[in-house]
Amino acid sequence: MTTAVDFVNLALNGLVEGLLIALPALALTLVMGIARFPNAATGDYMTVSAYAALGVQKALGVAIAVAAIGAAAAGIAVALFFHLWVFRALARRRPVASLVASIGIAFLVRALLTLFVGQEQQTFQVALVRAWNFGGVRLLPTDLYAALGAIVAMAALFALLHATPIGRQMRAVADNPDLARASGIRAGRVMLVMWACTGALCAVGGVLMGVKAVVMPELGWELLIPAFAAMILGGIGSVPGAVAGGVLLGMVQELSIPFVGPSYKIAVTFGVMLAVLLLRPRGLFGSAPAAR
Amino acid sequence: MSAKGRPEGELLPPGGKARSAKGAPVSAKGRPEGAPASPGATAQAARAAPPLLAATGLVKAFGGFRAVDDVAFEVAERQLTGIVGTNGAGKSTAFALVAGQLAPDAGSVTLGGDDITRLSPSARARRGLARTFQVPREFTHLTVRDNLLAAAPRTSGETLSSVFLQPRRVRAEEAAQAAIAERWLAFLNLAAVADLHAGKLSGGQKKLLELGRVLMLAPRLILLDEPFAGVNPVLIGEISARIRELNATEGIAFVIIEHNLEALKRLVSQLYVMDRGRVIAEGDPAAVLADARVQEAYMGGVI
Amino acid sequence: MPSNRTRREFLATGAGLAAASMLPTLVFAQAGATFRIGSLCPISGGGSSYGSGMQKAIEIAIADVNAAGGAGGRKLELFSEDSQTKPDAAVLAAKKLIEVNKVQAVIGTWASGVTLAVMPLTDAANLIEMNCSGAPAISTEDKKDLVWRFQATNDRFGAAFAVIAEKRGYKRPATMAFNNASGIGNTEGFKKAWEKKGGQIVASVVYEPSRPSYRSELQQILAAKPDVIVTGSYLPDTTIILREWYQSGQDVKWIIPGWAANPDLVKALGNEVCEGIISVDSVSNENAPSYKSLDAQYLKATGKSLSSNVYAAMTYDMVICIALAMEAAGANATVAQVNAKIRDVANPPGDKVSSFAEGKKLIAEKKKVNFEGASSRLDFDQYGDVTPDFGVYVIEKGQLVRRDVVSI
Amino acid sequence: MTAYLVAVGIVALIYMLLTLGLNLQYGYTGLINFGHVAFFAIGAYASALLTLSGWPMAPAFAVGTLLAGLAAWPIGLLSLRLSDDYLAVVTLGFSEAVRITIQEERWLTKGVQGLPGIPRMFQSLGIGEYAEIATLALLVVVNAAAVALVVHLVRSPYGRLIQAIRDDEVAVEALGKHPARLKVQVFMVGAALAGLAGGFYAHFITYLSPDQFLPLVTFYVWIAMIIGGPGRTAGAVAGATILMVFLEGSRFTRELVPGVSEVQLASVRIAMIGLALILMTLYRPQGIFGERKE
Repeated sequence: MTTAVDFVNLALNGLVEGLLIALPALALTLVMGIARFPNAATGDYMTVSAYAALGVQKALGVAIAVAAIGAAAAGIAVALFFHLWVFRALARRRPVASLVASIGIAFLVRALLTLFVGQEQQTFQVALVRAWNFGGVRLLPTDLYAALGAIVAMAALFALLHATPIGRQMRAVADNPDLARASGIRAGRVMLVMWACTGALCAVGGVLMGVKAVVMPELGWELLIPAFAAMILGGIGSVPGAVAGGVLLGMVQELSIPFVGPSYKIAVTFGVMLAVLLLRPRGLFGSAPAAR
Repeated sequence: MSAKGRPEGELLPPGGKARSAKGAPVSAKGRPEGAPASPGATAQAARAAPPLLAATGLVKAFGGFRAVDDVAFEVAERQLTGIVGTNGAGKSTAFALVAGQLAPDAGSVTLGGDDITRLSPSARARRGLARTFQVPREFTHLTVRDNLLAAAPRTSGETLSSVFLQPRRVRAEEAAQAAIAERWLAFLNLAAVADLHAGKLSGGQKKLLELGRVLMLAPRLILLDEPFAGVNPVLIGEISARIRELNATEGIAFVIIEHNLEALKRLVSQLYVMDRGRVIAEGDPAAVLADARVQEAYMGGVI
Repeated sequence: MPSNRTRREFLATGAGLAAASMLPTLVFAQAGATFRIGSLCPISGGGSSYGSGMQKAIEIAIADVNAAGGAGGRKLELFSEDSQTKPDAAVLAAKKLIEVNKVQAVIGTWASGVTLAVMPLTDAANLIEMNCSGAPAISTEDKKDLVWRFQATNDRFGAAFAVIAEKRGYKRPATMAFNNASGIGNTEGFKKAWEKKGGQIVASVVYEPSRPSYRSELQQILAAKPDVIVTGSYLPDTTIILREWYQSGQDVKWIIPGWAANPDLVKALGNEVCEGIISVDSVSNENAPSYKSLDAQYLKATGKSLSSNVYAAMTYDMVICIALAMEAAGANATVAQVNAKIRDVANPPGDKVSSFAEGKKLIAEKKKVNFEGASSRLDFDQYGDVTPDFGVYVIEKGQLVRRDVVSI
Repeated sequence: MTAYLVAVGIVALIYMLLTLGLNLQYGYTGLINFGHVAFFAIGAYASALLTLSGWPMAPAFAVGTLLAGLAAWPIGLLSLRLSDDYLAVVTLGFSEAVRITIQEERWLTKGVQGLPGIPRMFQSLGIGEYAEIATLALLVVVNAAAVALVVHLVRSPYGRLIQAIRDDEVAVEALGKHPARLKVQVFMVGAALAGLAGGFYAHFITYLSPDQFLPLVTFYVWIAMIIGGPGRTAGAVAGATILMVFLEGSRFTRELVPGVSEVQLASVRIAMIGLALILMTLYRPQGIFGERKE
C-alpha cells in the first residue's frame, strides 16, 4: 500500500533528482539555443568538474562550497577549450557534425579521466545528518542544500540572461541568429560567455551529483540521456523549459515507482516525453517554428 | 538552343506527356491528351474559367506580428505578375501561404477555381502551382541533371517495390524523363554544368536550376521569389527572356517577387506593392510605380 | 621471445589471411615448452574496479609457480586480454587467446554474461575455463566438465544469507537487488532458502544501475518495516543506498555481500554509518602463508589490501590449481589430463597445502594434496563449482570483524 | 589465427550491416537515428527466441528482420513530426525503452539472466570449425547483397528523391512529392538491416543479455559511418572495417608499446576513438575517401 505520505516523499525525491537533472539540461539547452547542437559531452564536463572539486577538497581540505570554485574553474576551462578547438570550427556546418564531434569529446574526456583517476569510486567528505521528519514526510538536509544549490545556479543564470547586456545579447542570438548578427552583436563573445556558463552549470551539477551519489568516471555520461529528455520535454532553447522538464521528469519517474517499479520508471519518462512531443512537437515551452 | 526550335508537337510542356500517360487529372484540365497545345487554344479555354490564382483575405501572424494582413491578389491564365515591397513587407510569407509552406490564419487560395487553402504544398505542386525560393533550395549533393530529374512527376521509380520488381518499367520512364530534363537543361543553358553538383553553381545558375526544376512539373503557374537577386545583369536579361518565352510558348503564368524594379517593370503586366503586410497598390506597373503612396512607402521618395 | 612472436603475428594480421595460414607451424614449434594460460579479466567496463587487481594476482601467481621451478616440468606463460565486461568483446578476445596465442586455459572471466559467451568457445577447443561468475546456468551449460567456478554461485550466497539471517534471529527480511544476473541471483537465492525455512520476505525491490539516488526504492522497502535488508549489490550503489538510509534515520540491519561491504565502503561512508553492517563472503585463507604472501605482494603491486578485491584471490587460486594439477598429471600432460587432476589436488582427502611450492614438494613425495586457496578452501562439487564456507563479518568501528563461519 | 580472423571478420561484417542500414537512413536520407541498437536488439532477440523454441534458423532470421523493420514504423512516423534534434533524443530514448523492456519481461527474455545456448549457425551440419567460415561466407554474401540493394536503390529515382529529401525537404515538398512515405520506408529498411545484423549477432555470440544493447553500440555504428563518410556505400564498408581495426587492433599494439598496463590501454583505446571522431569531423567530414561523388 502506498499512502499519501509515501507519495509526498516520492514527489520530494523526484523534485530533488529533477533539480539535479535540470542543471545539465540547462547546459544542454543553452548550447542548443545558441550554438544549435546537442552537446553529448555535457555529462563529461560534469564529471571533470566533480573530480576537480574532489582534488581541491583533498589537497586543501576545504569545504565543498569552496571546492566547487575549483570545479567551476575546471568546468569552464574544459568547455572553453573544446569550444575554441572544435565547436567554433564546426559552427558553419550541419548540427550533426558538432553532435558527432561532441560524442568524440565525451569519449576522449572520459577515457583520459579514467586513465588518470582510475575506475574506483570516490566520495566527497560530507557530514551525514539525519533527515527532518515532518509526520512521515522526510526531508534530507543534504537534499535541501543540493536543491538550494541548483536553484541558486539557475537564478544566477536567469539573472545573467535577463539583467546583463551580454545576457540580452545571448537571448537575441538564441531568438534569431541572423537578426542578431545584423544588429552588430559580436557572436564570438556571446559564444565564449555561453560556453563559460555551460561549464559553470556543469560544474555545479557535477559537484552536487557527486555529493549526492558517488564520483566515478561515468558520473556525467549516465546523466546525459535524462538531461536530454528534460531539455526536449521543456522545449529546446528554453531556460525555464529545461528546469520544468527536469523537475517534471524527476517527479513522474519517482511517482511511477509504485505502479511500474524502479526499472520501467525510466521507460515511463520516455513515454511522457513522447506523449508531450506528440501534442507539442516543440516541447512544453518551445516556441512555434519561425519561418526560416 | 531554345524551345522555339522544337517541332510543334513538343511545345507541350515536357512533363505533360508522361503525366497524361498516367492519366493525372491536372493534364486533363487545360490540355487534352494528344492535342497540340497551341497557346491560343489554351487562352480560349481559360477565358471562360475563373482566374488561375485568387487569394482573398490572407492573414498570417507570427506571435503578435502580422506578417501578412488581409492580402488579396488575382492572377489570370498566362499573366505575368510582379510583387514588390520593402524587406519584411510580407512578400515571401504571402508566397509561402499561396504555395502551402505556411498555413494562413485566415483567408483562402483558389487555383483555377478550386479551393486549395488546405492542400499540402506537394498537392498544390501537383495541381500545377510551382514555386522557387528566395534563397535557392537546390539539392546540394545531387548533380544539376539529377536536381531536375528529382522533380519529375511521380513515376513508378519512386516506389520502393517498383525499383526492385519492375526495373524495366522504371528504366523506360526514367529515360523519357531524362530526355525532357535534357531539353530544359539546354533551354536554360545549364547543359554544360549538368554533371556538376548543384551546390557548386553560381547564384544565378542556381536560380536557373530552380526554374528548370519546377518546369519539370509542367506547371500552369510559377511563383518566382527574387529570381534576379544576386544575379549579374547579363544573366538577368537571359532569365527574363526565358520567362517571356515560357509564357509565350508554354502558356505558363508567373508571379515574381523582385527588388529589381527596372527588370520587373519590363517583364510584368500587373504589379502589386506590399508594405507592412498589406497590399497598398496594384495594377499597371507604370501607373503603380508612379503612385505617390507607393513612392513614399516603398521607395521613400528615391525614385 | 613471446613479444617477438606476437609482433610477427601482428604483422601477419596486417598481411592478411594468406600469411596467417603459415603461422601454425611457427606456433606449434614452440608449444609444449610452456603451459599457456590466457587471462580474460574485466579490465574495462562494468567489472573494471576488480579487473586490474585480478590481473595482477594472476601475474603474481604465475611468478610464484615459475619461481618454484614451474609445474609438471613446464613454465607457465601468460597471455592477457581485456574482456571489457562485454560478451561480444570477450568472445573476440577469447578467440584471439585460443587461436593466436594457443592458450590451454582461459581464466579470470567475470560477469556471468562474459563467462556464458566464452564457455562455448573453450568447450569447443577442449580448454580449461575458470571463472568468477555466479549464474546457475554456467553449471548446466558446462557439458564437458571443463568449467571451474571459483566464486560461490548466487544461489549459495543467497542460502548463506538465509542461514545468517535465521541465526541472528531476524524475522522480517526484505531484499534489494541490483538489476543484473548476480544481484538478482543473490536475493532470489536468499528468497528460495528463506521460504524453504518457512519464512516470508516482507518486501523486495530490483533497482537500476547508475542512478544518482535510491531513496524511492529504499522508501518502498522501509515502508514494510523489515528488521533486516538483504542485498545483492555492488559498491557504488551500496554507498548511495546506505548513505540515504542512514540519513532517513530508520532502524534496520543490513546483510550485504562482501564485494560491496568492504573497507572501501567504510572509507566512503565513515564508521558510524557502517556500524553493525553484516558482510558475507566466502572464507579466505587469511592465515595461510599463501594468503599472506599474496596479500603482501598484492599490496606492493596495487597499493591495496587483498581483502579489497575478493576476485583477486580467486584468480590467484586459479593459476595455482592449474599448476598443481599439472604437477600431479606429470610431465607433458595434455589439457584433458591436467583438467582431470583439478578435483584431485583441490578437494579432500589429502594433505592441506596453501602454496604451490608446498604442494609440489608433497606431490613429488607421491602424496595426495588438498589445496586450500587464498579465496576459499576450494573444494569443487560435481559441477565444478566451489563450495566454500561463508564468513560472517560485522563492521565494528570501521573494522570488518569475523564473527561466524557458515557452511551450506 | 585463421579462426580468430574469421571471428573478427564476422563481427566486422555484422557492424557493416548495421552501418549500411544507418547510412541509408542518415547518409542518404538525412534521418537522424540514435536508436539503431534497438532494432539490432529486436532482430537478435526475435531470432534467438524462435530458434530456441525449435524454429529453423532461416525463418527465425526472416521474422527477426521483419519485426525490426516493423518496429521502426512508429519511429518513422515520429520522424515526420519532429525536427532533427528532437528525433535524435526520441530515438535514443526509444532504444533505452526497448532495452528496459527486454530486461523486464523475464517470462519472454529471461531478463538480466540472459539467453544462453543460442544455436550456432551451420552447427547442425556437423562441419565443426568450418561452421564459422560458413557463417563468414554467408555474411559476406548478405553484405554484398545489402550493398547491391543499397546501391541499386540510391541510383534509382527513389534514391535520387531520398537524397533530395536529405538536401532540402521543403523543396522536395514544393515539387509535389511526399517525403513522408519515403522517410518512413527508409527508416524501416534501415531498421530491417539492423535486425538482420542482430540475427547474425545472436547466433554468433550464442548468449544474449540486455546489457549488450546499450546506446554505445549505436554510437559505434555512427562512428563507423562518420569515418567512412555518410552517404557513401563504400564508406560504410570501410568505416566498419576501420572501427574493428581500432577496437581489435589494440590487442596487438599493446605488446609493441611497453609500459602501458591493461587498464591504461582500455582507456587509451576509447580515447583514440574519441580523438579520431573529433579529428574526422574537423578535418575529413566527407570520410576517409574524400569527395563525395555520385
